[in-house]
Amino acid sequence: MDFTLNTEQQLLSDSVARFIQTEYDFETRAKSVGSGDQRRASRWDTFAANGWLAAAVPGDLGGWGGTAVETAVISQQLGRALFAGPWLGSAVLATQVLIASGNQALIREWLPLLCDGSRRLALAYSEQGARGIAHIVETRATKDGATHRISGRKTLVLGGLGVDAFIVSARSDGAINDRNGVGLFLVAADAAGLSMTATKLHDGTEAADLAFEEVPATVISSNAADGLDGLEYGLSHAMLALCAELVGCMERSIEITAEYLRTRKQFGVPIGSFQSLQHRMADMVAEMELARSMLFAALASFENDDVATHRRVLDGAKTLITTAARNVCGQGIQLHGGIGMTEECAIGHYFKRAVVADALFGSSSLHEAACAAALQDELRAVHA
Amino acid sequence: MDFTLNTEQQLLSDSVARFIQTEYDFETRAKSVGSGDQRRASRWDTFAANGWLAAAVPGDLGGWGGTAVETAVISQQLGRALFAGPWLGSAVLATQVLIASGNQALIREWLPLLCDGSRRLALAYSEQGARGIAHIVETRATKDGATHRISGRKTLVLGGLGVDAFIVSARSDGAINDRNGVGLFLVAADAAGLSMTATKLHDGTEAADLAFEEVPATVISSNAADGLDGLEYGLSHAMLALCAELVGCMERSIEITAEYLRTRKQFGVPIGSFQSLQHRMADMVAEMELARSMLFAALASFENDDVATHRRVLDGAKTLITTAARNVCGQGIQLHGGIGMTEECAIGHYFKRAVVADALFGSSSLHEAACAAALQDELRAVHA
Amino acid sequence: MEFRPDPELEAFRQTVRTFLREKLPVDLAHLSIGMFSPREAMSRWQAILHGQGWAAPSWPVDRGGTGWSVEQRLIFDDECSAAGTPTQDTFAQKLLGPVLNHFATPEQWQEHAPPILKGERKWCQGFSEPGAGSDLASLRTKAERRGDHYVVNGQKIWTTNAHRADWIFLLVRTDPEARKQAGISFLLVDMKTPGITVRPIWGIDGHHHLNEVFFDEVEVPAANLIGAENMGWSITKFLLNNEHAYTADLPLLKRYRGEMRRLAVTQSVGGTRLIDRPEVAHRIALFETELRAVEMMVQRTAALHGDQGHFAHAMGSMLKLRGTDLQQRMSVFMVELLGDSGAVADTQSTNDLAAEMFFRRASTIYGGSSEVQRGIVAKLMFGL
Amino acid sequence: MEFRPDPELEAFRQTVRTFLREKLPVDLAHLSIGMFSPREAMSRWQAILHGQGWAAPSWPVDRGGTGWSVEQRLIFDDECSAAGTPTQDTFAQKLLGPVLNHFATPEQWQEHAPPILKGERKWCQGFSEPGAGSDLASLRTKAERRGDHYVVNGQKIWTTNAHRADWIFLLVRTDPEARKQAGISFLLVDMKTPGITVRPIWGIDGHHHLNEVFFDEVEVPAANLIGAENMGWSITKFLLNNEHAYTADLPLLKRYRGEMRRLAVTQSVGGTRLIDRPEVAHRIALFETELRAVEMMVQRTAALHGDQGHFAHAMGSMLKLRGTDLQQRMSVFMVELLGDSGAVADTQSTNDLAAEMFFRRASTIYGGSSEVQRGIVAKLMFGL
Repeated sequence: MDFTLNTEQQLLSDSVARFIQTEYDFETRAKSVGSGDQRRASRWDTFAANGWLAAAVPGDLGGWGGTAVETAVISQQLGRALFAGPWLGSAVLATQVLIASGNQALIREWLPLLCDGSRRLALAYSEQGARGIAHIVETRATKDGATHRISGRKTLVLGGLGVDAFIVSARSDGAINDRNGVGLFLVAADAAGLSMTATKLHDGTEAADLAFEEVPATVISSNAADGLDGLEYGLSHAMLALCAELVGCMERSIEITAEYLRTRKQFGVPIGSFQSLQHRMADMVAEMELARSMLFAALASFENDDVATHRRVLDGAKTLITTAARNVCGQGIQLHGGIGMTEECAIGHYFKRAVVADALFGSSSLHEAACAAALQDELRAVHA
Repeated sequence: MDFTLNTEQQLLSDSVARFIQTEYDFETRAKSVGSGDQRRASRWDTFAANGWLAAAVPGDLGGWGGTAVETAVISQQLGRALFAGPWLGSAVLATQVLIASGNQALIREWLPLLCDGSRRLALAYSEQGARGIAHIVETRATKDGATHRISGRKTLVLGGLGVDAFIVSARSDGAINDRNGVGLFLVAADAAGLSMTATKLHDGTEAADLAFEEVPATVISSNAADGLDGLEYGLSHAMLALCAELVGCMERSIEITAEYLRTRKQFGVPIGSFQSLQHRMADMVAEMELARSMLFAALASFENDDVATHRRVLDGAKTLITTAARNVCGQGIQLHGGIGMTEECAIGHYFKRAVVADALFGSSSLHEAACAAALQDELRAVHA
Repeated sequence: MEFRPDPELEAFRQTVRTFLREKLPVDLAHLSIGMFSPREAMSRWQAILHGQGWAAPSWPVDRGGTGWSVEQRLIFDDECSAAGTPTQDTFAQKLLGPVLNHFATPEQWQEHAPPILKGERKWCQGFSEPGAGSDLASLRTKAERRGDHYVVNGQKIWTTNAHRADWIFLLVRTDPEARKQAGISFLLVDMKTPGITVRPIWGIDGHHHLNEVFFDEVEVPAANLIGAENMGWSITKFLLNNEHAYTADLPLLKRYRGEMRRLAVTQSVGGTRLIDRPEVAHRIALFETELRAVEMMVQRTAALHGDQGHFAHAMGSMLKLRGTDLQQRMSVFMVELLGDSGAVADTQSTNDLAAEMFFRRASTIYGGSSEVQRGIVAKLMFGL
Repeated sequence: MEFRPDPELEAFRQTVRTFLREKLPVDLAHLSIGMFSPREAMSRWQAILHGQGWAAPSWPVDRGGTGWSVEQRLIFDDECSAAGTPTQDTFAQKLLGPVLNHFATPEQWQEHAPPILKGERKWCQGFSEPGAGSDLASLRTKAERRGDHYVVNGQKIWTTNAHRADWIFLLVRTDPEARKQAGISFLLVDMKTPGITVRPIWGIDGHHHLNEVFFDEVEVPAANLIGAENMGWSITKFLLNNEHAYTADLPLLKRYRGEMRRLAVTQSVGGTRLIDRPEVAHRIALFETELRAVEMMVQRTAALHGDQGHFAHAMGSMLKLRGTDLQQRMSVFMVELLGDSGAVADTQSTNDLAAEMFFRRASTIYGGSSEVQRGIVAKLMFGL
């Protein structure tokens, strides 16, 4: 293992950092989030031109040949700046699910367009009764001649505004909980019977709720197992991206807070001279470094382990890292005092992102329960 | 409600405090615990003479007519001194189970002797596979003419050394988990087929493991429901006593630690001048006062609510208070530094008592699970 | 010590409940879970209370109040919270009120108290300044005596509801030579006075509750000085020391409990209701246990009545520490229970809960931060 | 950044595993879960390692060590721990060893290093004094130069295994005039020297590991001075700054994990195995996730290699904070898993775990308390 960035990764990281520094400071972000025109502000052209959209796309598909590690490097930098554009939803989630779907024809058709930024996809998989768990699907797909028709509702479609098409999970068979029967479909954004409600998340990022009424769709993977497996594989990639983003959030929260402690005075001295606050900062940075370590463990597992193992590690990572982010950024507010509660102070926005992150891809309590169930399965199998 | 001691309670509390002060300081305790002769050191005669053994015995049965509140008042004082004698096992647990059993003949025969200290009982109810949960019983009772015969094993019989007889829970019917089929029996300490192994708990208190092989026994309550109900009622009374004892433990731990912080110097100043330690002490005392409040809530529920409700509150109290005691006394060690780790320093013994308390009458995780199950039952019933 | 419920208090509870059932207009009920009620609703509700003779639950009878004990007021609050009444004007009722009743001249009282009782005048509190947060006494807004007026210059911050208030009570520096606490006075100012500018501070909850208030040559009649010049600090200490039993905001915690229970039975994942998932039931049950302890701690503190000794004061601080911590943990978990919609900012149904959660990050900051409370407890309880 | 396992390290692991399978005598395996191995076992094991050429895993090859990288040593420790080998003499290997290799004269090295390598001489560490705990530099044990001897007078405390050690390395004050750190020297003393008295300190775990060591006119050859007179403090800083990746005691945490898993499948309540109880599986799964993060944090710290910069040092402190906290929480839960026998002190089977838990209360005290570590982190990371 090697924990330092190699030359390419360092260049990648630096290029994102430079973009943040020159074109995406906190005020710019605040304006773009407020204006409701995040897509333009997100500078998708820059993302394409710098190759970030292709960084984790396999070389034989026209990408740079990177892995989830490259995604993590970019995401961490974007997390530091609370980047509000559709990076996670489109560039990571939809792209990786498409790649993992194994549908070569669609991959060859779409991937170059996604990488050069001329087209954008989003993934519609979660539902209110699914809470981010991929195999829980009520949305139905029924075969209708050469095409399929999709009916149902999807929630939290990240980066869903302004896309060209959606990747949609839908069930052609089985009960709400069955792993069998879940396929992936491609639905044009302007398809008949599809209605979209734009939503804004707490951190200002945009998402969409979708309602499908007999919407015509192209099959990506009707093969039930493949469809769900691909979906989950892409989700794992996106969960890693989110975890990396949160590590970036924590880094920046801690930097901002440390700076505040050095400058803010009470009782005639910088409040950073109070031992209780010093120790709090120590606990925060220790929690962050533990979270970063967990991110690395999850990246390693994604790279090296079988699916069952890496999913378990990722479940744990999602819980540990979102919990750490809520703690660290929450304490960031606390150490700022009143000013930390205001919209114009950056620290509160980091906390909001951590709260949103917990709700994405399944909340902490669900992932914890999944870890516990996996442990039970393992120990029961060994000690029957 | 009234949170101040009334005149009788104050006298009771003062009399125990005086005993502790004059006859049971930490050194005396250490000697008695080390000598293995705790029974003499426990001064049972004093307990009887002062009426403590009769404090929570109903007036019509020759007692002082007090309730669990009086038990709590005494237990809290004893907890401050880490009293190591059979107060909890004999004076509270066995006595209250006997009273709750409703067997008038045995009550009339034994209670006066228990109150005047001339006889002592202990309760044998837990088993390794029961972990303090009363209705889990493997020990069997079979009818044999006019008597019963008991076979099985019991663990953690508090105050079991040197008693005259044991109250034993045993099953005449049903599977290990059934609430039906559990009765209470009286077994003479010298009964044939009964073998006893003395054990010492971490805090130096004595207990016993019992093995029964066809041991002759007198029925206390063969009526399955009555037997288990009585047992659980007496156990609730004893859980309150234990919780009160732990509040006393925390009080004294905090006093000892505060005194240490005022006197111990490092870096040329009393360590109590460090803000991080001041804040730790504040958190400790707040946790103690919350635990004391929970004790009061449990006492109130025991007095006012139906059995299902008070059991649920007591389950919560046991968890919250033992957790608080482990935290507070554990932090007491931490604030003492190295000296806190030594056998000769009192603080570590308070922590040990907290650890033992968690294992008695079912551990925290079991009680938490019971609370969760009760909540599920309640909400399912309302929102079917 | 005695835990039977007091029949008079139970009867009082019934009286309050009957009143609320009969007199609370449907359109005023359940307007928000935790935050401020609309001004209009507050005024209407205050007028109804005034009609009942319950205009000021915390004031003595001879001042137009109810003369209720702390226990009665807690019951009143509990029932109001359960019925979902609008809030009263806390600043007028609980902060300014006691000051008027204790320090005001008859003329001052006559001018200011009746409009409060009738709900015709709303107040806000001008204490904090940009440089004076936890270190309140370092405030710099100054009031210069010129003839029969004071001329006020300076800035207040974190002024809750300044934009909705008619008057403000201010701490100002009247003697710039005196050391910190010594030169401070307590002044009542009409918000319509020329020279006052209110600038909104938007909170991370997306709402506007807080403000900056600027004073530029604001002329205030000298008759609006409460008490003597430069005795403002002792008035402040009097005012802040008043309400130890209220620091935990128990009614709020109880509404959270209700909300959690509601979500647990109405929300589901994969067809399973949340309450049927062990990890959810477990978490809620733990919260409910802790809440029960806090509730009893409130009762204990209430029972200290007017006692202003060290212990009562410390109990108030400990209650704030534990109550606000519980508030934050419960509200974060509530949002987790919302599932996917927990991430969404702009749906009315869920926004309330998430905004409430974000707003409550301030609970451990305002009214004496948790760090300040720990310092107070360490000092009062241990002299550290 | 790259997370594929290193094939050379994997091969090394196999080599170690094979060696342990072939060379570890059965009667030396699994003698204790966490604490010190018996002296005799240590000596036999050290001789076996010596025969293999692995006598000193942390020493360079030209000093008789293995020259292993930190990663290799972690693998070695991991495998030794899994195989249950006796411990090596940490004081000699990791504390004194680097000092000898770096500061000793060839004569000194020749006298002291070979007996360590062969397992013939055990060492203990004489640093702490009654008045010098966290404030180590305030030590007062003095050594006066008289001819070719130093005469040592004073007292050390918390001296682990002084009663089993052959030699002690001491910090002594050689210049009473100099300020704190400046007048300290590093001295090697044979424990058989007249004037040394060892008095046992019994720990709360019921064991005797610690001692007070008294020096009364103890004559020590001047040749036993390491480095120059009065340069003891810089030697100490060198010695204490060495092993950042080891502060979390990862092998211990892994043994705890194994113990929990074992208990979860072997223990039951009411006929249900603990692993089948959701609250138990949930707790263990959370611990395992956290452990995985700690494990990766150890790897990250190891990868900093010889780096002695601020970050490496801070990582060591953060690892100690998080690792020892996890140690304590895991060991407390282990005891809870024992059920009734978790309360019992004198059964061999369970006593190990409970004693281990009590012993580990010291983990957050020795080697720089958690409070000291937080201060170090705040200073190194934020300059606070």
